[in-house]
Amino acid sequence: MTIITDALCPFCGCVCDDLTIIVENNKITDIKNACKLGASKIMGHHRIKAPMMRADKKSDFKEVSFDEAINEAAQILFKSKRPLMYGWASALCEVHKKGILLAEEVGAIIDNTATVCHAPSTLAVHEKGLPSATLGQVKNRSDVTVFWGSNPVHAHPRHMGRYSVFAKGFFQEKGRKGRKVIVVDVRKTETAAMADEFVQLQQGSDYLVISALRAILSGHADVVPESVGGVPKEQLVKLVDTLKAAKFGSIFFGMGLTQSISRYKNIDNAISLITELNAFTKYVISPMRGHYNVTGFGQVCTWETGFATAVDFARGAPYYNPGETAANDVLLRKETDAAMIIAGDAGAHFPADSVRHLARIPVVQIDPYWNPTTEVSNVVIPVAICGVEVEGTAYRMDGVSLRMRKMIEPTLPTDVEVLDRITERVRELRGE
Amino acid sequence: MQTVTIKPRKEIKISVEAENISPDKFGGKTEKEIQSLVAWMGNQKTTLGELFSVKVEGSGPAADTKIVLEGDFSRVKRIGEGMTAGLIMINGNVDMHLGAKMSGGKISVKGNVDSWAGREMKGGELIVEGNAAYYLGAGYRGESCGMRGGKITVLGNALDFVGEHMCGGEIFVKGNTGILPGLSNNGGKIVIGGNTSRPGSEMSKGTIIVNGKVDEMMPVFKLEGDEAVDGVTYKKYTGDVIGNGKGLLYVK
Amino acid sequence: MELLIKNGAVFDPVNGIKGDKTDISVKDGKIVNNVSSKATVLDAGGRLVMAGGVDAHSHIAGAKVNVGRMMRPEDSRSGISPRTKITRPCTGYTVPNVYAMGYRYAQMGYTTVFEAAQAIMKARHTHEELEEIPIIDKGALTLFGSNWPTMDFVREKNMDKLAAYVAWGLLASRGFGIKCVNPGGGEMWGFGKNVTGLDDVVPSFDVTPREIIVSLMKVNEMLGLPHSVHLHCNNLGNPGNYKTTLASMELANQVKASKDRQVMHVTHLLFNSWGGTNWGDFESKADEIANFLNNHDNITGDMGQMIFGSATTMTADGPKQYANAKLLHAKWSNGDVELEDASGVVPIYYVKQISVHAIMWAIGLELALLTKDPYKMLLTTDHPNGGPFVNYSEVISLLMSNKKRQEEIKTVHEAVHAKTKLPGLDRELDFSEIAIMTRAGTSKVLGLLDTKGHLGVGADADISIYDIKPDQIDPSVEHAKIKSAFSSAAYTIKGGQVVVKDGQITATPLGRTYWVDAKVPQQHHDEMMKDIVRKFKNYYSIQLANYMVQDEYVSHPQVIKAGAIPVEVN
Amino acid sequence: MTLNAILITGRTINQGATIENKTSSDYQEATALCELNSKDIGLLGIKPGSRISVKTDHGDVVVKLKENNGNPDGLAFIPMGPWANAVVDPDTKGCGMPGFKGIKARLEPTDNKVLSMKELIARYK
Repeated sequence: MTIITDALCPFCGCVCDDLTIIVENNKITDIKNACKLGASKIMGHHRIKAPMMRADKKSDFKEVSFDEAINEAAQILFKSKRPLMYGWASALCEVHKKGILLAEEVGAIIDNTATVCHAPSTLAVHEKGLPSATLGQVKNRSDVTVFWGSNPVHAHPRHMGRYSVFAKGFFQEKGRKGRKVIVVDVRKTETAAMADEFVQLQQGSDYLVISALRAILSGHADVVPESVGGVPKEQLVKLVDTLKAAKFGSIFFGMGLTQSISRYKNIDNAISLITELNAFTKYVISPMRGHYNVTGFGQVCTWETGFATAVDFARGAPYYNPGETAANDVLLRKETDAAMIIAGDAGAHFPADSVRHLARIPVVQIDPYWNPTTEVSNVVIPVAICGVEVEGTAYRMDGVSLRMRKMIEPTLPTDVEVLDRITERVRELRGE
Repeated sequence: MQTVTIKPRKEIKISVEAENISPDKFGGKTEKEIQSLVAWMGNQKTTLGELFSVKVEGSGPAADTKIVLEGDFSRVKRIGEGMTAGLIMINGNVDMHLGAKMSGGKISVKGNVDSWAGREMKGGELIVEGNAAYYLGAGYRGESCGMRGGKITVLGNALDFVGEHMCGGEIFVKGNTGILPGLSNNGGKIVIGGNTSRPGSEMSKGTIIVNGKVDEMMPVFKLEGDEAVDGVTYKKYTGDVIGNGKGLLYVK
Repeated sequence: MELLIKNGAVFDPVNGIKGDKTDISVKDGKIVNNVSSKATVLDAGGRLVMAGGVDAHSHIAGAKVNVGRMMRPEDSRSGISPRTKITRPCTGYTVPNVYAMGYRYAQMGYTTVFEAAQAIMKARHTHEELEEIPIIDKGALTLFGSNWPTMDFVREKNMDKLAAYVAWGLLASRGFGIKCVNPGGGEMWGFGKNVTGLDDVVPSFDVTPREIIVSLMKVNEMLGLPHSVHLHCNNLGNPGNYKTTLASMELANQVKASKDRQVMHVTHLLFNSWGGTNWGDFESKADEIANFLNNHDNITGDMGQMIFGSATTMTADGPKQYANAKLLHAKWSNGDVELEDASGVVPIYYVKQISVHAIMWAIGLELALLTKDPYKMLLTTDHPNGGPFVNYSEVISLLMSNKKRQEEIKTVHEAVHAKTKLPGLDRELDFSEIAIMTRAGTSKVLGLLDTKGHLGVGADADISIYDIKPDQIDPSVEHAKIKSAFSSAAYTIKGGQVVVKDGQITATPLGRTYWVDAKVPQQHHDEMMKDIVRKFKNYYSIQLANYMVQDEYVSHPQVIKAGAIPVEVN
Repeated sequence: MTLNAILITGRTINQGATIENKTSSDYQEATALCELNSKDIGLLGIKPGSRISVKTDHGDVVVKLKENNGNPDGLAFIPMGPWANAVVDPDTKGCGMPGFKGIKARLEPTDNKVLSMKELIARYK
């Protein structure tokens, strides 16, 4: 029996690094400190066992060798005039580097799962920057914590305990008692039920409400109508007073902002609110990132290409313009003529029309798990699970990079090995 | 006078990037020279001649060059990018970035234009008889200025973010626009014939005139009273008040 | 692998060579006395030969650099070039991608660059980027100026524990030396506040910037670190801050150097040599700063020269960056790191006709021209704060040509006449002085003069050849040629390998990463760790076991050993 | 009875806990559902656990009804996943992000069965 302490969780953007893992005969038999999400992934055993291929997507897969599958994957990418390489969030940074290199070599668009998650947050950062902080800063200082369009009880179960609400810190010795918790949402979520104040908005009115708060903050309450987005002005004025009274305030936002009408402009506006609050007191704002290393892809892609995601290498140099170069943009335009989906599940998480197009073109899947993407794939290459069977780098939601542990030995090749071999094969096909 | 007529040889599915379709690139060139200009289809480097038939009549510099696009260009991007002079007449639809960064000359489109038409435009004129998509006359990611000069006219409708980050120039949309027209307007003029929503957020300068209905007003404008513009009476607002903006918003 | 460079006009100030035709022999990546007849011969044809450039202060890697890229796609889209058979694609001007960082430095003839600031907790990120910067050798300075352990040990006046913490922090971050940014201010910014001078008390920690600076200098010498404390002074970017800068520099007198170098390096002095009380009466006090340097031998500085046009300011000085963002109405990123430091990133555009910018531009040049000894004033642009490093050739040509300066002065705001002394300065630096400011001096300041910054036997075979014949050029008149030559090396040789020829990248070997492994008595370490363990248990948001940068992130390490030396401190 | 609602999608803990096991009935149970408050459920005239058809301009899907009184009137919630994505608005609005929230939907009781993940995706082939 082996006990691994201070292990890191490969599920959500919290990347909790205090897990204890019990391993017996290369099997994880017990886990301590993990939430339901982390435990389910680390303890899960539903895997694709061998590489598979099929020509007709309506027929069944046949098991093939890794050589065959890798060759076919390389052929598909090599022949494609508009390949899309999508996914990456459930993989380590070492995988991202290999992926970006391959995308360069085959002239692909590379995009990650942020495209249906927090890519709008990055678009907002282009406009306004990102006044943020590491989570420990929040833990030690934050006396007003706002969750806006985010629901950590469901999506980031240990966030409140470890960092933002219940955690005790240097200047927040009392934990929960020393902090005011505000939830802004369209539903009274379980997170909202735990808040000191719940501000309920009409769906899609975030942008208007944030502007109203900014107007009040800047001394122009007179122009704000009696109700904005279903919230009485009186409550907005009181909310501004509460925000201003903080010594250190923090706002954590989620898909409620990125996916509603106005998309990234909601976040753009929220960042301005935070910037303006800093004229009164200290405030930071942070996206609640979903996958444990979706942040890492953005980091690696940015330092390697200058752009965080949705990078089009068709012309050899990076070109970036979500709305034009993001995964759903090119799928919906039926432009993509081949796709590689790795460490992300477009089949499950893209709109039906995008999946319809995937069903029409050659698709290579690299993933440990059978999922809707498998259903629309021609070539499926199973791999080891990053962060459980493979060690390497992941970036927590606040940009802190951490080294994920290997808990057990893999029985399948790693993403890095598979991508290396595909790249090698592409070079051979090109006659290099 | 030089007239260059271009037609796609076959249906284009994967977008072509053809910033070389521009009077500046065609002016004074022979058919063969134009055919050999580079274009990209996906990751394939090709030539205009491979993708399009090219017919040249007469010869002349850019300013005296008229380009006529016949057929379906709805998958051809970046036409007229950075053009400084001359004329492009498009008889159908075109893809994204039409006339991006153009500083002179004129582009006229019978059909629809996709997003980013007139992006970062500095001068010249763009006329669209059909509809425009997103980011008409807007900027590039992260830039503080979108359109700086020139004139865009759309006879149909436009979608969201018309004139985002405009620093100058004029946009007329006869129909409706999507949300947030004139966002961060910093000195341009936008006239909307139909309806819109959330106009003028974060505007610091410039003018937005809405002749139809405003679905949702931004709560950042000060009502100054009624005012007549070109004989029509509007409610006049100033803002965005958050940044002490001097923008003018007129709503009928 | 042997190489013989013949017919070069060599400028190697460390070895007293001033343009003499000197053959340089290279074997196995080092400069040697002679090589065999099998050596590849490179005929420099009388052109200028110098040691590879060494940059002691540039922001090339890490969290805030990447934030700069992320918030500035408009910058990334400039300077784009596609991949080639040898090179990866390049993007960016002020915040280039990792490949452009390496290629562009090499193309200028630079072979060694030090990242100026990394927080320990984010050091893994810094090293991830450093690992991907091709060609150049590099290292990173580690922030200690607002760290809670630093302040606790300073308050306790326990230099043994502080030294142990610094040694452990350098190991944890694989860092090269002590960076101290706006000491105390990083912690204050945790609640949106700042320190205003050397004697403000940081609440909850009960220490002053003065105590932090002096203590860090003491332990720097106790540990015998190769480099000195690298100080970004308090009050940076505020009119009148030269007084704080002078008072900070005075502190260097309190500590004796453990080796042949300064005890304090004051960085990007352009931003710290400001007179006046507001933007209206803003003026240069570069003369006072230079005068101080001219009269003290235990302190060095660098210019942080400003370049007109686009820049991206990025610093661990969090409060300054918020002030900048408000002043400029610019986008603003902030990056507080728990228990350690702050940081901020704000884009800026320097305009010739804005008086403050024109004066700033002049201050940098004044600093270089008024400081007599070029070993005391290194050439930097504090990339990308003053401007991108690719403009070093512009700075060199300005320093070598009064004619060029006078031509430039005519194009900038007239305030440079009344508010600076630049128009009256006719000093023109020579090739030796340029070699010192960009090679010998930077290496000496960093404590790397044994292998870097010169062309003597035993040095790394990092060599640059520029397309100038020193005996046939008057840099004062032909400044355009100087600029052109220094922007694009005829040859850059890194570790004996030709990596640039005629300005084009020819090979992309991976350089080494310098870090310092400093030993302290075990007992001091153990005592210190008790405190660290407690801080992790209670205050950090990650586990101690996951904190330190692992070997995997430093694949080509160059470890410099240091250790506790008993030194007299006043 | 048809209920007009605004549809949003999003994470739930059960959706997350089954996300790496998408062929399982657990995943279907966690994600092939639509939450409404009890008042709206009452308007539909059926009980939680019944099947409803969710139709939008972009598609239709059958899921199970679930009660969630945190929802305001007229707001429907389907956990993110293939069932939700059968009906979301694909338009990326010039910024790459489809419309996963704020979609006009028409909800009706139905006798049609809830398709399994494989059956659902098979519709796209």
